[in-house]
Amino acid sequence: MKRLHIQLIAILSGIILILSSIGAYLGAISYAISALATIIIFPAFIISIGLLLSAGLKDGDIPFMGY
Amino acid sequence: MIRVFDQGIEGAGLFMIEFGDIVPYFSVYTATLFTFAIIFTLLATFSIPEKQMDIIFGGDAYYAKEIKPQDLRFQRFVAIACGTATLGAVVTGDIFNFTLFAAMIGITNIGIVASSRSHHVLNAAYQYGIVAMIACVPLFGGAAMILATTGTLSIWSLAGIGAAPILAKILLLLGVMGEGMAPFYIGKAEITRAQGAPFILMVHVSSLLLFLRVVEIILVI
Amino acid sequence: MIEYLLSAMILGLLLHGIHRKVIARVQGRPGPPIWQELLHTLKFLFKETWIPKTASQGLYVGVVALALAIWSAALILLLTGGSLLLLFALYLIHKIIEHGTGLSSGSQYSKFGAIRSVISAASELPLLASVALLYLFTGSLMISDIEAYQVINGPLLIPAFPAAIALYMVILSKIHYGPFSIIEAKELVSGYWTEHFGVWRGLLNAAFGLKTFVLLYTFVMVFIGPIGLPLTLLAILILMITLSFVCAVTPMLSPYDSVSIQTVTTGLIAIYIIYLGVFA
Amino acid sequence: MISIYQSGLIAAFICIIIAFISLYQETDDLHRLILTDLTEIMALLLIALIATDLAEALILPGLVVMIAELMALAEIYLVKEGIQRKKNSSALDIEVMQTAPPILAGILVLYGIILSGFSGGAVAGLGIIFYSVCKGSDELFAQIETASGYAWVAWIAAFFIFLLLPGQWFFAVMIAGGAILIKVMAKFSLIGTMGGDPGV
Repeated sequence: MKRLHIQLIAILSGIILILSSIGAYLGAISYAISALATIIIFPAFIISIGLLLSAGLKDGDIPFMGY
Repeated sequence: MIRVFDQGIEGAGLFMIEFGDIVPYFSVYTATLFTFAIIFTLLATFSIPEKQMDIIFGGDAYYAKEIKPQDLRFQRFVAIACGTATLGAVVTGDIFNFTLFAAMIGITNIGIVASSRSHHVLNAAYQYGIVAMIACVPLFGGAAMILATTGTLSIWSLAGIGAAPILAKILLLLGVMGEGMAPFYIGKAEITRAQGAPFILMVHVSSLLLFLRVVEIILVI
Repeated sequence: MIEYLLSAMILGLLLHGIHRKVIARVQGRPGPPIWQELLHTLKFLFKETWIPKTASQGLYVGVVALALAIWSAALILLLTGGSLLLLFALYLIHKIIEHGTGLSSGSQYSKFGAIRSVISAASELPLLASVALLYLFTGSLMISDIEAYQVINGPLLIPAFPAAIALYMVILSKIHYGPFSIIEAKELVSGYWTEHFGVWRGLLNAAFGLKTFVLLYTFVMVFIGPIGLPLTLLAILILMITLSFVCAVTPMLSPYDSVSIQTVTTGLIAIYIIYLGVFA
Repeated sequence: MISIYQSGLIAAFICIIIAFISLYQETDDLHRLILTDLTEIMALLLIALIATDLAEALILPGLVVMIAELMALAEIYLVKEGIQRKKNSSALDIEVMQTAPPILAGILVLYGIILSGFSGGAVAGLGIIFYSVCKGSDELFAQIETASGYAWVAWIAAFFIFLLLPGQWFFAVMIAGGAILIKVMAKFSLIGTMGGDPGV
């Protein structure tokens, strides 16, 4: 995945999360829908943030096999 | 929030489909189980299996076993069938349908375990299959006893009455435990040596979701 | 929502840090600073990350997302006073995630961790026993009902003491460095999450921080009742420290002993439930 | 006061206990497989105790599921034990089997078509069994399967006609009758194809 896509996902999901949270407080969105949206989008948000911070994104490798 | 069946067991009712007195219903609880069944079925459908690491004995060298996708076609098919049976089991509103789905999960679990060619694994699959078959007796027996004493099999009609005999509930639970024994047989069969993680995971998913659903049914009826 | 999740996650990671600190002090070591686990998680996020070529890619990433999703769902469930049975379901799905984490990479170590997680299915049974006992007392499994019951009748900790022990065992079996953590034992390198490195490891760490917080919070909510946020947090802290003491002074059990102790506990509670159901 | 249902239940449980004890004592894998079939019948017994029309509706799917499990297990047993089927020469290698089949099979199929429906299918199927037992059947299997599939579709289509266009009921009955004839015939004739083919 390109860093640009990850950035887009992070920003988009972050905005949705904050909006749903605010919406639930103001009563614009029902609590259940806000909760559902949060549960679904939260992993995408956190994973994309994590990948944004990571030092390098490359192809796979043969993993460490022990001693 | 309106609670399904006026019982504080599984949260709000979301929606239901009425077929006469057989009512498949989604509560928060069953909808969650349904969602997870779908997620894991999709994972089994679209994930490639992992490549097993093998160490050449007596040396430092190791290599990754290559597995061609067509080798795992049967296992993938059975895993998807298992996921579909699980979907049925977690939403159905009829106890007999539930037992049938449970038995189907048993069959597909046998298939997933048995699709490995190793003799050891086949042995475990065979023993598990016998347990799953025996478990049909309490499973169907429990459902039949509920029908005979109450005259209906619809969870919707039975909910909250407390008419179902306790023996039938125990039999139902025993049956599901027998059908969902597969994970233990996987452990027993040292499935670490078999490949196809997303499919083997399906065994675990189906038996746990089946167990969760039967706990709900037993508490509700 | 998001603010609850993030703060619970950070609190959970801090609890992990306190856990390590207490264990170290009991064992006469200085131990790491209490924000060590937080730094640890952040460190992993800045590492180079990829998906191993041998892994089942969808599953490898999927389990991380699912781990985050189920524990955020569990936290929201607690906040809205949802069903305890659903919490039990989410806890069982956590087991599937452990299993999937181990199986998804091709490594033998992580697969052994996954197989051990299957065998230690006995660690779920005490939770079921505890849920059943609570149902006998309150007649409802909704956490909001249980809280309402406790406001009227006082904490459930005293009448439903065996259930509290069962839940305590459950939390103990999922905590790091505990007597029952056979699935991440050091003879398996790190057990089921050996192959999840970099960002994946960091996020799993974060999800498990959330898990620790949720489980402790459940204990306080279900057995002590609504006592306000500061007191709840204090109760969680005390609970965590008692758990750390247990972890510090008990060795890790062998898989066989671990499973048999959990099974025996469940059996005893089941006998108590039958006794209550029949005679009381 | 013990009702008839309860006494039946007690009898069924005694049978189940006996079946389980036998299963517990048996160690040979193949014998255990056969004994599991015995315990399965006990499950049917429990269902049959309901003694209403519903019992029949429940026994059929239960039976199907159990037979599916039994067949899966039998297949695993064969693979597990490495049992290969040997191709045995036909025991009934006599001259009349070379010449008579077309005539007899033709008569049976014709009579089956005249009977039509389920019993007609059975008679016609018997004819095809006879034919394929005698003449051998290498590629017949796939063809019969195909015919059976189309018949199934036609049968379902007939039901839709019943539901959607009740006025055309006679047409639908004809389609359904013909389809069930072909379907039962195909099912029966599969037994015939199993005789000589080592792969089936």
